[in-house]
Amino acid sequence: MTTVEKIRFERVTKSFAVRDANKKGVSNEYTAVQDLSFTVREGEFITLVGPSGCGKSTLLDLTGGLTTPTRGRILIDGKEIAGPGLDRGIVFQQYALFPWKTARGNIEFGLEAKGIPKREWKEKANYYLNLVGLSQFADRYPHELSGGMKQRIAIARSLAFNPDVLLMDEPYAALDAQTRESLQSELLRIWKQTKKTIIFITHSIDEAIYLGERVVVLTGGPGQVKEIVDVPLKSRDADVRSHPDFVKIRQKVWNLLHEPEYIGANI
Amino acid sequence: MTTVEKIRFERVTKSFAVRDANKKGVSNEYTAVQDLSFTVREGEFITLVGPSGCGKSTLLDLTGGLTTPTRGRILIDGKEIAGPGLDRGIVFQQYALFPWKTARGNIEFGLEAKGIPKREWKEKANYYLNLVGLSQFADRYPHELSGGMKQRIAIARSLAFNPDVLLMDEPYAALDAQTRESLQSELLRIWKQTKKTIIFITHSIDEAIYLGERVVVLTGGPGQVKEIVDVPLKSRDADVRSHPDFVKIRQKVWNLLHEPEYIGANI
Amino acid sequence: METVKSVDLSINNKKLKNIGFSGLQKLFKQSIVLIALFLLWEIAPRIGLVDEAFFPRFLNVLIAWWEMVKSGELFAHFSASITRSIFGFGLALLIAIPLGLLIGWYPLARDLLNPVLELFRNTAPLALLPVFMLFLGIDETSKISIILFACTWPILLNTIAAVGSVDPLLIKSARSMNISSFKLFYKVILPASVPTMFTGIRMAGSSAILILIAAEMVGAKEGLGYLITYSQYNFMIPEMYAGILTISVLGLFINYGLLSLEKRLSRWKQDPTL
Amino acid sequence: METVKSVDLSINNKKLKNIGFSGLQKLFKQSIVLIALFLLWEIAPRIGLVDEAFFPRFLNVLIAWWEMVKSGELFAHFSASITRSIFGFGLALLIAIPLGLLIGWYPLARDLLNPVLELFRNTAPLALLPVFMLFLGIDETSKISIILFACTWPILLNTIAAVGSVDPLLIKSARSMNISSFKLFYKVILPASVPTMFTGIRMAGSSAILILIAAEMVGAKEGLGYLITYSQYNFMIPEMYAGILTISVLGLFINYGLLSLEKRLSRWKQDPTL
Amino acid sequence: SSDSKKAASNGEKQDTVLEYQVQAGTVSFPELAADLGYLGDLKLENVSSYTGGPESIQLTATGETDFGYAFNGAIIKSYAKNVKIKSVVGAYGSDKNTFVGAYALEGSSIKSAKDFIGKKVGVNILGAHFEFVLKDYLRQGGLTEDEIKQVTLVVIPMVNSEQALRSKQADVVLVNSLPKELLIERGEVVEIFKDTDVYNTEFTAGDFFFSQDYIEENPDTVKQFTEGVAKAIEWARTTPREEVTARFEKILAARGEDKMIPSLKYWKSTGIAEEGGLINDAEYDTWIKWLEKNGELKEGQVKAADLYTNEYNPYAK
Ligand SMILES: Nc1ncnc2c1ncn2[C@@H]1O[C@H](COP(=O)(O)OP(=O)(O)OP(=O)(O)O)[C@@H](O)[C@H]1O
Ligand SMILES: Nc1ncnc2c1ncn2[C@@H]1O[C@H](COP(=O)(O)OP(=O)(O)OP(=O)(O)O)[C@@H](O)[C@H]1O
Ligand SMILES: [Mg+2]
Ligand SMILES: [Mg+2]
Repeated sequence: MTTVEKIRFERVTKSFAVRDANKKGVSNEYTAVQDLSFTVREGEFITLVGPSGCGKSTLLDLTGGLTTPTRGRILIDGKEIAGPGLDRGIVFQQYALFPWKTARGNIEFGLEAKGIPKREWKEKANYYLNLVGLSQFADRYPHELSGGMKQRIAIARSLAFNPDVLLMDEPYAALDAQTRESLQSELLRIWKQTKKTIIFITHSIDEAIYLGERVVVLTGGPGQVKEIVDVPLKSRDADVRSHPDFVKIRQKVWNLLHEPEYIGANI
Repeated sequence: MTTVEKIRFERVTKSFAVRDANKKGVSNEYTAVQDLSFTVREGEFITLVGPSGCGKSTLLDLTGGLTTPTRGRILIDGKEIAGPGLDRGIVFQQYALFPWKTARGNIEFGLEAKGIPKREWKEKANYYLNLVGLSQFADRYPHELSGGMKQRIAIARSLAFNPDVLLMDEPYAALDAQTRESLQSELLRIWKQTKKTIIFITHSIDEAIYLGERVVVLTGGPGQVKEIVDVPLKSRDADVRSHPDFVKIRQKVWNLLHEPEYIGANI
Repeated sequence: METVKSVDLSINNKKLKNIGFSGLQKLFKQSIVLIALFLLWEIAPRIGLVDEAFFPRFLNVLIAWWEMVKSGELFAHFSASITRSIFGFGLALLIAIPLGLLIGWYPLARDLLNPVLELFRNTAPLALLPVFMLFLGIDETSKISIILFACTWPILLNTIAAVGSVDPLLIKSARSMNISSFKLFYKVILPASVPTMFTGIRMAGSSAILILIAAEMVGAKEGLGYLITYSQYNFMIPEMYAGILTISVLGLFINYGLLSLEKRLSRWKQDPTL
Repeated sequence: METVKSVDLSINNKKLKNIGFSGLQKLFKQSIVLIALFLLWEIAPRIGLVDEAFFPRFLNVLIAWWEMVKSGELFAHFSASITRSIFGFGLALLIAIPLGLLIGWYPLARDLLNPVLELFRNTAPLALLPVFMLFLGIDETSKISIILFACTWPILLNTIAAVGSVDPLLIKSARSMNISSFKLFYKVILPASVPTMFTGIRMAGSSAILILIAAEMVGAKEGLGYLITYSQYNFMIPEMYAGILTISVLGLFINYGLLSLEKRLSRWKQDPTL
Repeated sequence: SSDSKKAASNGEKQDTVLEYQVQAGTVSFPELAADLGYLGDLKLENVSSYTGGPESIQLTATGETDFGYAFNGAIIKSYAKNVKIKSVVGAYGSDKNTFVGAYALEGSSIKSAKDFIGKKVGVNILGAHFEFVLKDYLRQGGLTEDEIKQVTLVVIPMVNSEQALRSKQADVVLVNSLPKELLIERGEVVEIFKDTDVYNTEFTAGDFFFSQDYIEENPDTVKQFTEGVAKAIEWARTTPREEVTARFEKILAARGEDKMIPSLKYWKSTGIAEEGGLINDAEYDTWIKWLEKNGELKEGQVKAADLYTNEYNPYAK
């Protein structure tokens, strides 16, 4: 494992202007994430957990260069992020497939954006379609696919895009247990092979621990880092989940997420 | 527990016309669910699990009266479904909030559709906003909410709509563990109080067993009932999950979902 | 645990100042090309690029305009025209929006009405002048009808298109709540269609003004269209341009009015360029 | 484990038959109102509802039309007009679509260009006839320019609106892949905008034909617009209506052509009425 | 007014309010007659502005207006198409001061009919007065029909004629009235021919008409009107020019058209050939023959006598 720093969040704050419900025309500032700092090492698989609305997706947008922080900065390879780049790829929480392109077309869109020569598209698209188990659905338009299928196409697109840094926003939320497990191990395999840096958002504590080398636990309202939990698991077989270390870490994360400051935060 | 039959699926088949990828202008028939039969008792909480793309959402659309079966029929209270009705409410897999209405406006839309007098809207909306922990976000438009928040508004809307039969398509998929648990118990409380009939789709085996009185396991390609698993749990405290009965049932459902016929079906 | 904090006054003040400055900057940006155009208009006849007899200087047009304003003549024409336009436009709204929703929604209505409507839509109002005169005479009815005729198509077409581009999931969602067809139109399709529909409405707003020239060719005694034709036929070229300019500026105001109405109605929209 | 099974031939045959019958039914529905209209047109002058001298029977119009077809006269006018229209329309497409994308996307372009464009948009082509003549002469250039002028606005406005209604998430998604602005237009905004843009294009298609009457009022020797004005001035009323009808039907065909093109381009769309 | 249709048959009083179209910037003879008090108890009511002969014919024939006026050629064509109107008195025409002229820029190579071959000539409307004159001029100049076809006629509204000529978009333009005077005033043009030369006579070119129904139902009104107009024409023909334009000035001012008063200086004469605007066969026959030759009318399809009546004109012998 290398210790070269890949991404550094430096006191990142992001605020949105929202209308005041009572006074017309007035806008207030709503802070989604505040003074958030942590670093991600090169080739690291980091998972992000936190309550709904704590700013995880916002953080991903910022890292992807789609919005800019209100205060603070984010560095990649020591350079401040200036916008989107070929080095980063995102799987959005809401899939974001192009409705006028078929499943295959959506994957090829990523390949084209990356500058892959056209003759390689078919083969590559087939490979990733097969990987997510949708070879038979290559020529369907998004509205003809089920929720989980759409999500898998979005995953396939981002994998085919083959970025240095993969940013994934609850990519497996709409998948059944089996597909999920199978794609989890695929992702781990790809990660080990290509040594990508991956930031992975999930609501499943099990998934966070199973996949991540470290789990970043965020607090809500506004989002801040509560603790970063190391996951010193050597193996990642399917039955690692019943390993005592795993159970211990799960309990720890669970506790962190259930600490009093959350109580009443959202529910 | 009553044994009056509420919903009956009678050899329900649903096919879609899809373009042939190779031959232009030709369409093939794609069967999403086939010859599906089972019944739901009045006041029953039934959960649906099955691999991605097996036709769960399609089944919900059919029950909601939004599409009609290609063959077979669905009876509610002994009458064939003719279209949508005030007796059924749906939480869609993709939230389906109206972007031009605020969180509160979306809930009130449901109240209005139900024919609740206007003066009661505010109070009712507040109640359900509070229930899903979003009182502070009442005046935000959907695009200003996080994924989980949108989903919670959709849940609040359907609860406020207060239908006899509640059809929920992975309603908790985008929620963090804690919010999820809390909404699970809320839903159980409401169910016990109002004796609604609930059909609940989920990918979480735990959730399916924790909530459902029976778990319907579907096979994929095309969707058919594989087995209906009874969940004879008396209590539903949070720690029921470690109860040996629970663990046994979980293993059973897990096994059903991992049986060979699935292998290669989607992955 | 909320951080919805009101921005304090000092910041507000700063913002206000910012708006003052950036507002000025925006105004400058918005008017620069316009000013250049008017300058060109002033200069072209001066340096003999065009014959001043046919294309008067901008200033002379303004003078002629001001004379007509002072004499009250312009106002008389203006009010005659605007009354006709508003009637025609208003009727077009009342007819075209429901019709568009109907056609966009019900295949039967589409099958029945589309061919006739398309045939009419593709018939020039100018060519129909004699027909309007024949059936409706030469008084207000025929003028308002021509305006109505011209305004109908952009609204109709855009309404049909708007209905077609509503997110099917939203319709599904509303239908699942068993709301009536009317409510579905009124509560879902209409708001979802606002942006597209307004494009048609704005285009119709312009048409309502532009068609005046044709409409007031039919037996008019006053109105801006009459003023323009009258001036032209009597070689009062600056007056003619003053009339044209008045119509253009009037159209501009109507457009901005409709734009700000649209903005109000689609406040909920997310800026796609964000 | 897939059930993508080809529907066998017998079903296809059944479908074909079905289409034959339902197609007939549809044709009937589509033409019934149209036929009623033409019947009314035939009957109204017959029973003296209108003066036949100014509003000839439909059959007489058809006869006049057929005479002009036989003599080749109509074709000459037709081809003159269609050439002009296609040029003007084509140029408008080339200009208005990129301009609309630009304005819809870049606030600076919007601020700079909007006022001038709005001013021009609100200026009647009919009023501009003399100006076009002055600057562009009375030959083809000025006629094509007027058509271009009239066609530009619907395309422009609808393109701007279309850009504004693209789902922001899609733009975000494409931008996250770091594609160039040009590609973003070409690959995302354009396809997402097709339905709304086509409404404008269809409206422009009609304009291209409708404005002929104005464009061919000056300096024309042939063309359908010329035919109509000429016939009108010379009391060849059936010929005039034949000309108007030709323009309308031509517009109709163009419209259906554009519609089917749109359908091809937006095959991916889900029917919202489903 | 239009609801007067049944007045006569019911034995009620005939129409006394005549609806008509005002031609902006111009004073027509009925207006002059009214101002001079020649119309008696008849009132004129302006319902809209005059935009052309064909429209005026339609409006009068369909009862929207009570009387109108148009080029005699247009009246012939409309009659041939079953439009039931009848001319009663002259409206405008050409004489030595008021005429239709053809102009080219100074230094133009066009001097005679032969020079027109291959050139572009602007006329206001095809198939009307200007085209008739031009073709007759060319025929008289010895051009064959084939050669005439090589003269390109383009439609240029008269308001744009000067512009088209000066910017060399047309080689020759035909104009009359105000556009002609302005063109001449600004100079650098030469006159090639005028219509009075082509026909070698002064002639009335357009007449006032009523619909046949109207005449039938309101014969007294028509008589009263025609008398008044005829007297007004005679007054304008015989009164010194300054006095006539002063009267016009007053009428325009009363109509609120002060702005048009300066252009009255271009008014030269009535252009009406016959005493009291009497109509004669020749004024129609010229155009009937022209149309017959051109194949637009069948031989004998329209006879001049059917088109007009001098019955109400006091100057008729
Ligand atoms: N455009 C916006 N305008 C105003 N507020 C916004 C906007 N986008 C996000 N927010 C707010 O910022 C906060 C964080 O949102 P974000 O989407 O990052 O949450 P999240 O952690 O991804 O939640 P979830 O797990 O539910 O997806 C939320 O409270 C949300 O309401
Ligand atoms: N409109 C349509 N046209 C064609 N095929 C469709 C259409 N809608 C759904 N399908 C197909 O029907 C099958 C079932 O879809 P459905 O959405 O019901 O799955 P699901 O069980 O809800 O899956 P998920 O868990 O991924 O949401 C899928 O294979 C899908 O591709
Ligand atoms: Mg999120
Ligand atoms: Mg689903």
